[in-house]
Amino acid sequence: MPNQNNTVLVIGSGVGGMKAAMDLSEAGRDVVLIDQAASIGGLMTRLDRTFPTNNCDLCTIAPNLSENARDKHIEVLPLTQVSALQGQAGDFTATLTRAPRYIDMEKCTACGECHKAFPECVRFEPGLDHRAPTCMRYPQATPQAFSIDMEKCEDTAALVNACPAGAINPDDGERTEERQVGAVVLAIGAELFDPSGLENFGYGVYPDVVTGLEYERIMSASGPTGGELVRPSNGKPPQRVAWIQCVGSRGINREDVSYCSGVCCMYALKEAIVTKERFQDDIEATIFYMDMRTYGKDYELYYDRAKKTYGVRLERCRPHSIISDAASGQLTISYATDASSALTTEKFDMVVLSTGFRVTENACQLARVLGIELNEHNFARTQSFSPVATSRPGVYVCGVFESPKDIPETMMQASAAACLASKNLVPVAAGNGEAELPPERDVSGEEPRIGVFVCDCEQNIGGAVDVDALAAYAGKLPGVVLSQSAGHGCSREALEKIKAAIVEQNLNRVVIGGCSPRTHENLFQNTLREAGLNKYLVEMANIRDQDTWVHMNYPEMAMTKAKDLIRMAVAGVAQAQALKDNTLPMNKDVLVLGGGVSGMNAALELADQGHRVYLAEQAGHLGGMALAVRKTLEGDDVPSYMADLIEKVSQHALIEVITQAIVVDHFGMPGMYKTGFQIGPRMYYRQIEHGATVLATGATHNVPRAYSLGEHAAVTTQIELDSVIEDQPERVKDWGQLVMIQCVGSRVPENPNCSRICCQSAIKNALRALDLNPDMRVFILYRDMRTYGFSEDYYAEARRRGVIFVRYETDTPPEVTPDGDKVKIAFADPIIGRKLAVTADCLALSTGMAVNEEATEDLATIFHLNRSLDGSFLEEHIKLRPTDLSIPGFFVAGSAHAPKNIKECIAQAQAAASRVLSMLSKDTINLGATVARVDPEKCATCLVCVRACPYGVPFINEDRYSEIDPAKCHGCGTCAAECPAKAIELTRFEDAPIMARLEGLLERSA
Amino acid sequence: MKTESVLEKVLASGELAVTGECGPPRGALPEVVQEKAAMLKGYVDAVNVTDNQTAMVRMSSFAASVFLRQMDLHPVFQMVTRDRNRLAIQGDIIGAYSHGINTMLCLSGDHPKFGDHAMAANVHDLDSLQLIQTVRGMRDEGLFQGGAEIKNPPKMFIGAAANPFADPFELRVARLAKKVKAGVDFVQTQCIYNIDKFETWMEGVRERGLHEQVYIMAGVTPMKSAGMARYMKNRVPGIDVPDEMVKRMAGVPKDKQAQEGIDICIESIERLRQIEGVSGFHIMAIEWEEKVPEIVKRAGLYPRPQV
Amino acid sequence: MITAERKPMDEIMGMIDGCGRILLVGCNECVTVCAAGGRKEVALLAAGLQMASMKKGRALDVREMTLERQCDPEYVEELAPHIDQVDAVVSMACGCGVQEVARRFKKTPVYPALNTKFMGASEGPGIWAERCQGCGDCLLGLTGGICPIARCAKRLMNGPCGGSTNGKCEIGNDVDCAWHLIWERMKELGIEDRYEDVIAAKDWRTGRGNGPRKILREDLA
Amino acid sequence: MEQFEPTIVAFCCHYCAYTAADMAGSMRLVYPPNVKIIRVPCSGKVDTLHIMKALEKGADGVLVAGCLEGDCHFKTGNVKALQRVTYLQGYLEEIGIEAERVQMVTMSAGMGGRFARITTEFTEKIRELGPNPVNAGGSRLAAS
Repeated sequence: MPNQNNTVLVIGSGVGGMKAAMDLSEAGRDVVLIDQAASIGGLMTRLDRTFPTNNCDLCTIAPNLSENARDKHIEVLPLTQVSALQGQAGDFTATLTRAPRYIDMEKCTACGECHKAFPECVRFEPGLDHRAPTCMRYPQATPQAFSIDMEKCEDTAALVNACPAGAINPDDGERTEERQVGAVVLAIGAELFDPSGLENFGYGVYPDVVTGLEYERIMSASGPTGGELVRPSNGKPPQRVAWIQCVGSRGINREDVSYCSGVCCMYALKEAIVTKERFQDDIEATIFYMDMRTYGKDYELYYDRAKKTYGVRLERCRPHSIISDAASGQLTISYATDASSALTTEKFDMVVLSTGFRVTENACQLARVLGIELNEHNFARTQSFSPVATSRPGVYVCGVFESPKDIPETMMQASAAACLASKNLVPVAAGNGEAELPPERDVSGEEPRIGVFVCDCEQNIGGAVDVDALAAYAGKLPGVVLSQSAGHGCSREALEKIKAAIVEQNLNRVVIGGCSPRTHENLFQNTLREAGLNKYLVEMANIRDQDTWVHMNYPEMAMTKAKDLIRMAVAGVAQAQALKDNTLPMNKDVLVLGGGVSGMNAALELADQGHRVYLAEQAGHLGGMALAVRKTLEGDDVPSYMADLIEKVSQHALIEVITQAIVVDHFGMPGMYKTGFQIGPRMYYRQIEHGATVLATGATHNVPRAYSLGEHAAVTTQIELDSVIEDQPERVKDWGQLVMIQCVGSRVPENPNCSRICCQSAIKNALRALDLNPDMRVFILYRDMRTYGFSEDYYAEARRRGVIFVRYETDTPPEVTPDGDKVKIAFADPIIGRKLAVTADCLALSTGMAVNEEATEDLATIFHLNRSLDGSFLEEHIKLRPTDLSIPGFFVAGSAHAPKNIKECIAQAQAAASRVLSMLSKDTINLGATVARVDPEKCATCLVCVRACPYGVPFINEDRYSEIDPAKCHGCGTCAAECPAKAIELTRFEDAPIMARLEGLLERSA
Repeated sequence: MKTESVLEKVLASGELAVTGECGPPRGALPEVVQEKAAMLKGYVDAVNVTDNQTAMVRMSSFAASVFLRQMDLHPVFQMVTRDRNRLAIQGDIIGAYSHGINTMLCLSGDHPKFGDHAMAANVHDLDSLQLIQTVRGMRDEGLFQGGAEIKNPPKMFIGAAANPFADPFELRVARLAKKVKAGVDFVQTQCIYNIDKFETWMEGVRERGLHEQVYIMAGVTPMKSAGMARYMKNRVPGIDVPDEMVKRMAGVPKDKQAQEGIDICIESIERLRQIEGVSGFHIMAIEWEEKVPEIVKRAGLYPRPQV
Repeated sequence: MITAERKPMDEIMGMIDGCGRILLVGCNECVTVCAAGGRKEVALLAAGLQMASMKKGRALDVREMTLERQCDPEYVEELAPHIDQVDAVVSMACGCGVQEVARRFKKTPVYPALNTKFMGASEGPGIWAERCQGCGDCLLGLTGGICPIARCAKRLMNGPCGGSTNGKCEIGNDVDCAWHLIWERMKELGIEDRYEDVIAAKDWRTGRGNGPRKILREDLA
Repeated sequence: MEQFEPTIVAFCCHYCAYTAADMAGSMRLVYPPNVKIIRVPCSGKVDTLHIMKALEKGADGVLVAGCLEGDCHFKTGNVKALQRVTYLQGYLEEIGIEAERVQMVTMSAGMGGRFARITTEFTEKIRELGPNPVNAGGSRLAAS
């Protein structure tokens, strides 16, 4: 029974819930992860691929699923809901109700006999398939068990007998239990809008009109059509597919909600791209949209790719209706564009309705149970400066149930929620032991018995190469005793198979033909270990990222290369040796770089949870960019928040604030870093030792030379306008006309990305200006209004209150000419199709943010961090690890990652804190096993290694040979490469396996 | 008098001595030697005959010196330690002496790298200073290095080179002192363009009274052109040509530069003769022997004393 | 340490021309340290010879071995089991090693893969410079610990020639003037005056002068 | 005569080049299948011997791919790698193998595009150079 105060209840097992659960468990917390569904995974598991990498989601997420299931800190309870929550933060009593599964999971082998025998007792698989027997939502379902819908079952006895394992228990009933938990994390997400109610689109009437999610299922290899893109009506591949955006969102109709769901634009683009990329390039893809909202990190580039590279057609309009053309069986969309007010009609084979998020009635019910407030849209209410805290202390929310958002932001909030949740728990007991593992089998001296497992990763690999044939080929390679296709090798099911195979076949080496070791090696290493093998006896052949993804359209090439890669891996692994990881004590102090909102929040959370924090700021004072902001869109007072925050940080016993600090050097490794600063006007040098680092170095206000900014007094930026409205209301009162131009210096070649915050700022300032001076005419010249989520409401209000929104194209930008103390702005109005000119008292440019090139470049160089194309820090995984950086122990928060508003910055700051907590919860650093080893017999004490080592580790010891301390070795292998006596080997990269790989690749077929 | 050397006699007489230079031809061409010698005859007290100068094979210093003797000139038989071991060296010395050659100059020689026989072995069985010792030993003790007695030992007036300009400068006086210690009778210096620096060196020399133990002949070389000036300044190790001198050469038209070079040379001699301790001049008119008479005359060093 | 450099490939190929099987022998002493003949270089040369032969369409079987020292018969003996299976031995040792191997195996030709250069010291990664010519009568005590015989281009024993400029030798700016170094060192030691002690002509008998040299330690012999 | 398909070995450092290769994949950038990657922790780990062996065993070209200048995760690995490649090119010339068959390249983890471009160009270059002479001889050898 876990320590009550060390347990968190996580409700909802989508990516958000899983992320929160994993952060907490990594930090040594116990988690009860419940989901009302029969298996965990949530919405993401039903998607085909995710933007912007077009990865298969299952590949990305499946490791997490199985990690969850394996993690001893996490107790997974499917088919479970909360029926009551008593007590308060730190000491809740949760009543959990479990629906019957009618299957004893201890016994179930997932053989599927019950399904064969009784196809009628079905639960519908989300998507289109009406055949699925039981509610296994996707092949990698965790836990790996069926569940039965007893209502639909006529002959229970027969069903029971159908199970060879005798796992079916018809008397299984609902059970309730109480759990003591310290905090609750709500990650229940939302459902997608059901457009059946909209007559004009004929959803549910015309089979070829589908929702975005259904389209995902059709494309998904695990879906009903087995990955074939065909029209539901006639099973034939479509030639023309259309997407209609904002179906049920941003609307005023009965069925509509007013907010923006935030993700539909990106998923429509993704579906369009994947359609052309994976199926036929000649399929015409057309997207009907109002504003293209690609405001996330690098999303604008993705948008460009859709247009330029893939030729996706984009029509700006809101289609009026869809009618089926009986004759052709096609669908006719009628719409009116800016160009012509008359209705245009066009025929398509399939129409995809981009439906957005809706809070379920269930969720509202749950909210009542938990006693938390909902906002006007029934989402959990949070505050501008407290992004994941609900109205009830100790109950936190993340993901879509907080507000519509995509996966990376859900991940950030999930970590943030985990961070805050753990504050309600007792300080974690040191060194939460690792799961007890079977003893390691000594394979030294054994002939290689290699097992090869080839993933299909659905279409990712299976789509390009014949996985079975590949496995068969591998089976003939020397040393291979077992070779089979593994489906999703990273799925829990497959991992269990691999473990079993290792034991049964007495394998002593394993090759995984799958994706990149960078992302999955760890998972398979642990799997080997759990099967009693040393974890370094596995090798991955990267046949996905480096083969099938690259040669997807050339199956033969892909196959030949796949064989080569497998052959190399087999040859290499045969030489692999069992190794032991080296460890060192963990330094629990944290260095936070950047004293803005993000940095201060991260520091505060970490300090509150017992870590000493060094908060280093380059400027002379704390505050950063937010000091220039006066009000949020919601109207909260930023200065008073900042004052309070700065006060808290400066007063905190565990936080040392170091201003005017410039990073000059950096050494060490995750868990024991040393970073050198030059501090203060006298630039004295100080070195700080820390285990982890949070980069919250922010961005800069972009100040492009455009529209006579900085030359004419009437031309200003939104930031300046913000202050003018606060400090000189009388000035604003005199204004007759106020004009704003959006996307100045953003979404342009020099700075292709969207600055995300400008549309909100513009609306915010417009509304506040109107408050002061209702008669003023306000024009906002924009390209796309990107008021995602609830900020859409303010956009609507602005329109209501007479703000005039005029769209401009990049090829015809507004022209600004001075006009005395005013400026004249000329622009074309696409609606009335005429050029207009407005003389404004104030022209506010939405200049957004720019990457702090200098700072990020210097830091990236000193810390050896990767950067995105735009120069910001490149996260470890754009979807699942948005806060982790490529180097372990480095985390990013706030606008140093990408443009964000204050609320989003705080969320990521808390997320970074959570990631740090997870990392620093361990007492030792695992250095891995890649270290240089000297063979004393061979060493000629020539000193080459001593001189070559970038870290000065090797030395000649009393026994007269070079000695390399594994604890100090960074494992670069330079010494091994230079040793003239070949006396040094870098473990895991010895000459033998490298030569073997070469042999494997180049064996002369003569 | 230690020897019969005319040069020694002139120096001993207190007159400013003058030596010239004759580079033997790269071939069996006695007439070339004779022509060059003829130009110098009467204008110098003795003529240096170089020994495979700049490490290029030439008629041997020994043979060429013999031709000079036959013309009743007084060769300064130059010998480098680069090409001979001590057997050959001592053999040549008594050989030369038996031809009436009684003045020699002991050198280490330019490195083969600079000549056309870079592949040649670089003997250096002795160094220049040890050569001085050797010759002194042969003359004063009448013994070969091996210790055996020499019948009619060679009475050689022993010279050496001194370079006041090479680095390390502070060592240059000591270097001379060491040669004196080894038994040198006279030194000819590297050609002097930077007279200030030379004076500094001479001060050092006088402080130690070296000028009273060895005759110091100042080396001068007339420059034919600004190009030559620049070349010597930048390319020739151990030669110090001040910028103003290069400027001065470059300052006059091409056809006048040769004359300018001569003038500079003469002016130098005038300045140098004022310096206490300078006992004479070594005029190295490389491949320009015909100008020596003019220089000697205009420098007021003509006629040469009869001793 | 004795330093060496690999001979040009053409020369090596020329020597082993017509050999089908060769034994390539490295040495784990000096030549390993100067990156000329250790295991690594042996492997590199083996690969190089292989490639060169295959390029010519010839088969060449190269066996690699690296002895602890090729200048000691006991180590050389380790080659014995293999010697009959090869047409030639290519030694990557210094001249001493090559000769020791040749002495032991009379019937098999032994070819040098290296040019033995000099006794030198390491001036940093990848740089070795001559320090000693084994004259057999060390005068470093007189010259501030810097050998004019090995390090002066003219072996001058009594001071720098006229070609010394800015501490560099007249033969090239990459060569230090030994006597400049000696003088600087003497100043540091405060023994400038000792400079003027004339070092007399050297007795080369202790060096090559007396022909091949030998050391005999009765107590050990 | 079908066109010659070279075999190319690319030693890629884990932090930059290998990541860039993965990046190229996720960006669906097409590059020739001739390039086979061997992952190393740092380009500084790439031993001249490994490159030689690759060529000896018949590779037609070898790429050593590391981080951008100054960005090596192990400080100077990429610099050392470059020195070795340069040295090896000289050695190859001696043996009569075109030096261009070995090349050192650098890229950052984000540069999937650069990886694809470089591998494409290099493959083209090697295709023009024709088969590794070692192979040519080798096959003659096999024939005889």
